[in-house]
Amino acid sequence: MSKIIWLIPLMPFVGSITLMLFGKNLRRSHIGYLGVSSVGISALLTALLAIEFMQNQEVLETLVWTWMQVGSFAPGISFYFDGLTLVMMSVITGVGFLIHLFSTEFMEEDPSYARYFAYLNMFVASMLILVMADNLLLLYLGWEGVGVCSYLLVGFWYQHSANGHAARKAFIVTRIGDTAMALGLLLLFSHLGTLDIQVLMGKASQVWEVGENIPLIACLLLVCGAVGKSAQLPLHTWLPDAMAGPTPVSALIHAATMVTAGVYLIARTHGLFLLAPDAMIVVAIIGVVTSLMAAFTALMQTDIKRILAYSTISQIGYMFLALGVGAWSAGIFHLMTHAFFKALLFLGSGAIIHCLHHEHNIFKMGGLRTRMPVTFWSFMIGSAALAALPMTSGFFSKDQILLQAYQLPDLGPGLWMAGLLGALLTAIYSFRLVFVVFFGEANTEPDKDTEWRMAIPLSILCFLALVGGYFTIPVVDVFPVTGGSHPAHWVEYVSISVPIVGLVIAYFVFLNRRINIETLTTSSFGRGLGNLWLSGWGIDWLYDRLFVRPYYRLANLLKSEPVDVIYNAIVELNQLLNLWLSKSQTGRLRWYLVSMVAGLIILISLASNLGPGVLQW
Amino acid sequence: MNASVFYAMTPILVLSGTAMALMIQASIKRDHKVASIIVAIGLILSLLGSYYASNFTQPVTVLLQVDNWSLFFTGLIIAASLIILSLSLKTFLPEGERKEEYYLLLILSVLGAVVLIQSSHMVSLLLGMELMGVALYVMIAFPERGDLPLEGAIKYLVLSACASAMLLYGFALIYAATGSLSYIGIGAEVARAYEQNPVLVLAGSAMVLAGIGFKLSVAPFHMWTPDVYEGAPTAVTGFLATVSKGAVFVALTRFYIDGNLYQYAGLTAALAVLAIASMLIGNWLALRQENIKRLLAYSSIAHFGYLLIALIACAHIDIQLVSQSITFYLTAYIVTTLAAFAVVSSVAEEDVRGQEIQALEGLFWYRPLEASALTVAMLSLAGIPLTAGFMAKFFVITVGVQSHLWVLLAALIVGSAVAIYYYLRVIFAMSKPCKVKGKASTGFDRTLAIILMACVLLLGSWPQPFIAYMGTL
Amino acid sequence: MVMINLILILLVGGLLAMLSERLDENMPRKVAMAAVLFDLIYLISSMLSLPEIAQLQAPITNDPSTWLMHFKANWIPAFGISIEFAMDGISLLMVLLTLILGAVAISASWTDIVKRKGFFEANLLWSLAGVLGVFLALDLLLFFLFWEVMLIPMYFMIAIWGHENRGYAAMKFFIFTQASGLLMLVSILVLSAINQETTGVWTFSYFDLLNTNISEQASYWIMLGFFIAFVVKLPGFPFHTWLPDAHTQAPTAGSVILAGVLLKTGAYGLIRFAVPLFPQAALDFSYPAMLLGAAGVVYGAVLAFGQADFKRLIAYSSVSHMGFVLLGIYAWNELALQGAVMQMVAHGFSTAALFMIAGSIQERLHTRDMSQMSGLWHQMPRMGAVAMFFVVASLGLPGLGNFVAEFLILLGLFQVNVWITVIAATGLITGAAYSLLLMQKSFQGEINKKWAESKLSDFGQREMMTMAVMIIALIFLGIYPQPVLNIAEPVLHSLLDLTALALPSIAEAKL
Amino acid sequence: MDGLDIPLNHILFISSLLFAIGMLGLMIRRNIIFILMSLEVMLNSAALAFVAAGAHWGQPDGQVVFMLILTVAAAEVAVGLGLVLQVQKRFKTLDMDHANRMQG
Repeated sequence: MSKIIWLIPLMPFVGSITLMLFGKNLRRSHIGYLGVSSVGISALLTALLAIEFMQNQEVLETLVWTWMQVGSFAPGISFYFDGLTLVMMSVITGVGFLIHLFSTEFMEEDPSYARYFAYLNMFVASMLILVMADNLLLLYLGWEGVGVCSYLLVGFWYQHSANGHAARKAFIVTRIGDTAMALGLLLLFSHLGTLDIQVLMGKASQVWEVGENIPLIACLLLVCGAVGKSAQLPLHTWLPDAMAGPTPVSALIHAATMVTAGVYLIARTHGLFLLAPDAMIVVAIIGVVTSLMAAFTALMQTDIKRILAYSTISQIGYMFLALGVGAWSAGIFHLMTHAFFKALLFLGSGAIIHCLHHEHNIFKMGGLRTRMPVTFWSFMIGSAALAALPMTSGFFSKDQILLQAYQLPDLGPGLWMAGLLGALLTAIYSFRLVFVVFFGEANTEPDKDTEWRMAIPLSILCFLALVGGYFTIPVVDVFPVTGGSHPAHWVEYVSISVPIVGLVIAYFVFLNRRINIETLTTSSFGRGLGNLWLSGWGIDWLYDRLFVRPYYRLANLLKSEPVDVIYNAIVELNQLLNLWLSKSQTGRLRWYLVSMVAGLIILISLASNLGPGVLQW
Repeated sequence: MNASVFYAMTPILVLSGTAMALMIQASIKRDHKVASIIVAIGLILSLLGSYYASNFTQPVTVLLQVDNWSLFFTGLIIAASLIILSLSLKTFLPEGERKEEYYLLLILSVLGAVVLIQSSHMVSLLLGMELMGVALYVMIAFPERGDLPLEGAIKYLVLSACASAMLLYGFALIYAATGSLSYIGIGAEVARAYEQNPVLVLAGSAMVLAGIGFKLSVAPFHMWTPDVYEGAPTAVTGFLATVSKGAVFVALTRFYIDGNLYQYAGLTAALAVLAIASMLIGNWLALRQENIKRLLAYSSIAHFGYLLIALIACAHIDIQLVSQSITFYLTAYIVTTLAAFAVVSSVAEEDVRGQEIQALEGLFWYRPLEASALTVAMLSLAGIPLTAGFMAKFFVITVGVQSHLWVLLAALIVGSAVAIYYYLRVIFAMSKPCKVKGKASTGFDRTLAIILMACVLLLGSWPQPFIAYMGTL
Repeated sequence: MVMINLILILLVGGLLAMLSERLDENMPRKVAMAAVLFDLIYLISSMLSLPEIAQLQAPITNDPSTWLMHFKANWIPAFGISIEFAMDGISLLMVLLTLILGAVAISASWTDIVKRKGFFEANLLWSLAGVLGVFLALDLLLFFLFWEVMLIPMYFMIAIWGHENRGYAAMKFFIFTQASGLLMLVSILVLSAINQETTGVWTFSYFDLLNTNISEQASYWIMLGFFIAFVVKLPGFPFHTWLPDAHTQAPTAGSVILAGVLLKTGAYGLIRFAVPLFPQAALDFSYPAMLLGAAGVVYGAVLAFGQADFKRLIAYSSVSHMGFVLLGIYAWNELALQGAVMQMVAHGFSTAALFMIAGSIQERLHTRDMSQMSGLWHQMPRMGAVAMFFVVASLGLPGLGNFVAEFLILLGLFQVNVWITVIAATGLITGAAYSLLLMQKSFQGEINKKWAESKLSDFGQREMMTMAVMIIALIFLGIYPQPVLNIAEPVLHSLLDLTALALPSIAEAKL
Repeated sequence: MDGLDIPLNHILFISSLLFAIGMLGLMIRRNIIFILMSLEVMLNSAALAFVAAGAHWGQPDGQVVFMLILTVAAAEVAVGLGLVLQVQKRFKTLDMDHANRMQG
């Protein structure tokens, strides 16, 4: 098994290439089979691998070939496999397979069926490389690869300029982080002489003391990359726009897998971060602030996918918080459960959108509880898990995070409180979504309910979202043990009760309407705040003014090539001299004579006056 | 005086004989064809004669210096004249019957040029220059149609006479200072004379330079050039540009080096200023010139500026290399210019519009061979590798580098950079699609174009034999 | 002799192509293609028959007999000018690139050129021959000769078959390169003259001139002469302005050659001559040179973003990418140099392909204005997909050649100067911005009504074949660049040793 | 030589004056006839200088050159006058300022 680990990313890659080359000539059903089965085989292989791993707990390292070798710089196309990798691979191939299956129905009528699966397969391959890479450069390959696939899939319906804009925004904003990350790679290599993650972490702890500057800078640069990819402040603005892509894509890329790559990166390089506690604090603060910011924003959104997008940002904020406080395995655990329930929610919303003629506005839905029962139940379960109601998968993971955050000295309680507030808000907005969409009066009639290809993935994910919390992820050997003592019991009780409070509030506000918030929302302060949240705290607006427009203006200003001014001036000078001199050619004999005489006089005076050495210097 | 002196003078004697034969022929029967054939035979014989004379190199009296170097140029000039003769045939044949005098003038002018090349004495210089010049005035004014030839001729006459006066006065001053008229004599006496009266020597030399500079159309004595080039029949322009200028430069070199004048910094500086002014002004003037003949006129101004660098350098380095550079440059320049004029005279009409660059449009497509020849000529003038002009520039720059003449080299670079523009304009015009198909070419035009193009390319791509040959001069 | 034959085959091929037009109008392109392919096969077969090929790794030193091939014959002995060709790994790579892109260019001209086909193909082959000469000549004057002469056919290609503003563009191109070439000529002569003064022998041979003793000040000035000539060709900021015009106006095949090969001669010159001949001066100058490189990276990217003309955008992207090469060369360590060589190859392919796409669009739409395009993917999906590939290649997607190159350059540069690396790295962001904008404006977006009616033909078999060559090349370079790195390695090592020998103090600092 | 020993410099001064007068004449006269006359003056000033220099050095060369200059001047003027006739015929004027078809 360990010998053929490279087959796992290869399968979807081959699938993708096949679809790209021959997609035009294949029948739709064959395209579907091909697209799904390539990921399916990967999932199967992963499962086999997992079984093997459970038995012997063996860490695998496979060098397929040396990518390049220049002096001591010799990154390989080589894979590293441990518990963390296994978790990520399982999520990617497992959830990925379900989403592929779902897509076969969702995208059925799209003319570019083959292109869709080609991209999606390519994404899975890249994502697998990302998580399996044993060196940072190969990880970076996957990292950029998923970025491009995300770009392609967000802009999948390329004929709408808005989609293209969203796609470009997604790519460029993440690219900012990626570039910083690349610089981090450069820094790490130039100080440690390797990019092999395990070796790197080993060397780092030998070379550097805890709290030194260089590991701090290196970690911060990596964090920049993570922040970009995982849509955290301040580089989160691309994710809500990225919802322009097909909904299964949002489920796979922008909820379950790619956006959590940042979390994976930090977790993977935790050895470095342990050397830079300040960087970890930065991560924690970014996480908690992002989660609050996004939660508030999610409260006001009306587009079903944007709500989910902000909720994703918010949830990844929790993961960052976990990483920041050193709760590595809790973070990864939340990553996994989040993948389940958020994929579920996205697929659910996809089902709704699919059946409701591409309607996105939740206030134009309503009463879907009876008409789309499968979807309703998946949404219920998903929301419950998202809100971290007890016994759902989200509860276990989020609870761990909050508890471990609380234990952090100094900042701990503060972070915990903020996290709680976030949890409250999460419960409110997720049930707001459920109540508005599934209860109340029907505004739009669905023309169909989901078929089996949609229903099966939904059901499986429902199951996972419910019971995922009981899984143990095999990362004990990967991360150092943290958080020994248990906090006081009241902390735990508060943590458990907050989501329920949120549910209740949501119930009274959005369903029962016992609490009337109209006075609040119509007051000028309330409206202003609402608009601010609706626009995501105006960050997009700010960036537009601060970066985008100035850049456009700069490009516009420069586009006529200012450097040419110099050369044009030279040309003009020459032309001017030509003009003047041409004018001296008057054709008049006497004028010519004058010039000769003048020349003679100059010559005589030069000859008799100039000393030696004038010409040589 | 023994017989070998006469052998050494073979070219001059043959040319003189040809002139006399022409006069006799004219008195018997005036005939265009016969006259041209006599000239051709005379030129060929004198060409052979210049080869023959190389066995008898010696100073011929005090006036002439027949050595290999001057004989090489004699041969070159005569060969050039042959080509000019062939171009003239076409120019003057259609004009009617009474044009035989042209050939007499041509042969006299060539004779003057040869005397000039071999001169080693002020008197022979004066005689040669005037013989060449006076004949040229008439050649320029020869066509009956149009006012331009006449205007050109009268301008050239007045200005040239003025320049001669300057030259003569300069000679007088040098003579007054040194007491010698021969170059060698001047060279021997100049140091003493300089100590006694430096102004006399320097002013005299400066005036000589001015006079000669005029003939070379070096700035600021260049103003006549475009008008005369334009006004004169194309063949005569070609003669002026190659034979006349070439001979004068040879004479200048001899005078400047044998007269030991190069050691005076003032003169060097004066020459340098002339050179810089020529390189820059010539190229700037040519920049947007529409008339191809005027363009070539301006370009020649610049080229003699480049050439002066070599002359200036002899103050600093081995004369051998300098004279080689001058030889190579002049040869390359003459061959290239001939190529250009051969094509221009066969393509451009003898009126103002026909000489515009526009008239060359599409030449590539209906007369590819000649267009290629003109392209090669332009590239050579621009100094692009593989052409004679490049090797010439290579020599000049090498000499300049070795004598550390950085200012002059800078001017050369600027000038050449500007020059590329107008040479390319000509090439670009030829490559445009043709609007009106011009006249077709004759076999003779094509042959001439190929021969000259081959010479230009050969000199540029395989110069070693020629360089080796120059070493023996 | 092999090297001379390589050049001769192209020269004669060009002549034959020109003459073959009399037989059949479509003959020239076939003849030209045959000549280039034959040349390629000839090169490969003679490489394989070399005993050294097995040990490409053999250290290449100052001694020409250790090179892969060496040929020397007198040309102008009076000045010690010889016909000296030599081939080492870098030349080999460049020659291969030239021939492959030559074939690509001929393919690009297949239907693009409608008049005077024979003369066009002849010019194309001749300019390729000139480029080969540049990459192989090791006598400085011979090098200069090829350097200048290769421009003439290129000039004709732009001036005769170019687009609306061809006269201006061709002129600008020629004057820029010639004027800077003159500086180089003077520099070459000064260098040789200094060598002659000390040794008493005229020589222009690279191997002899490497040992010239030059005063520090003089070498600085001479080096600048070389530098300017090479940077103009590269093109580096601020000498790049000829490039957008020339690229925009040139016919497709011309753009392919120009971007793919001609620009590389500048980089090659820097690696081969400007630095090794004057190590100390180059070191003194490395900081300004790197600044120019970084400025080029940023400036080119910003300007590319502002362009509305498809080809102009690509042209500016070349400015940006070649800025990386300049950075890599002046960082002068193994990583950066390998990156620079890699970038030369990879950029050659990616940009050539983009220009070919631009040419195909112009051929179909008769415009290069991107505001008139939009939504072309719908009608030409194959072209769109291919364009997407090369766009992501040019923005540096890992797994493709350009990434390897840029990353190695940055990696090497980082050891030398962190802040310049940071500036250069922003090129990755701005690069993404203009690349994706290009894609958005042309292939994506609403379908332009103007073309909705007309039938735009997608890439055909010939075009896809050509593209496939470049796609495969880029992927290969991206995931297994080792063969290329291996070929370049001994050369770079010897160059580094050479300069380290001259600058013992630096060698330690840099390693 | 005995009675009439004028220093060389004096004669050179006179001749240069003549030269300058001729040059001035060239520059300010418009009529071609006068221009030719001014040229004669210039040439003769040179001739004078030669004679004086020859006398100074006690050589006959100066006077030989004088003769040559006379010949040359005659030739120049002969051709010149021939052209003048043509000028009068074509341009109907002898004012050289009117002969400026070619310029630029």
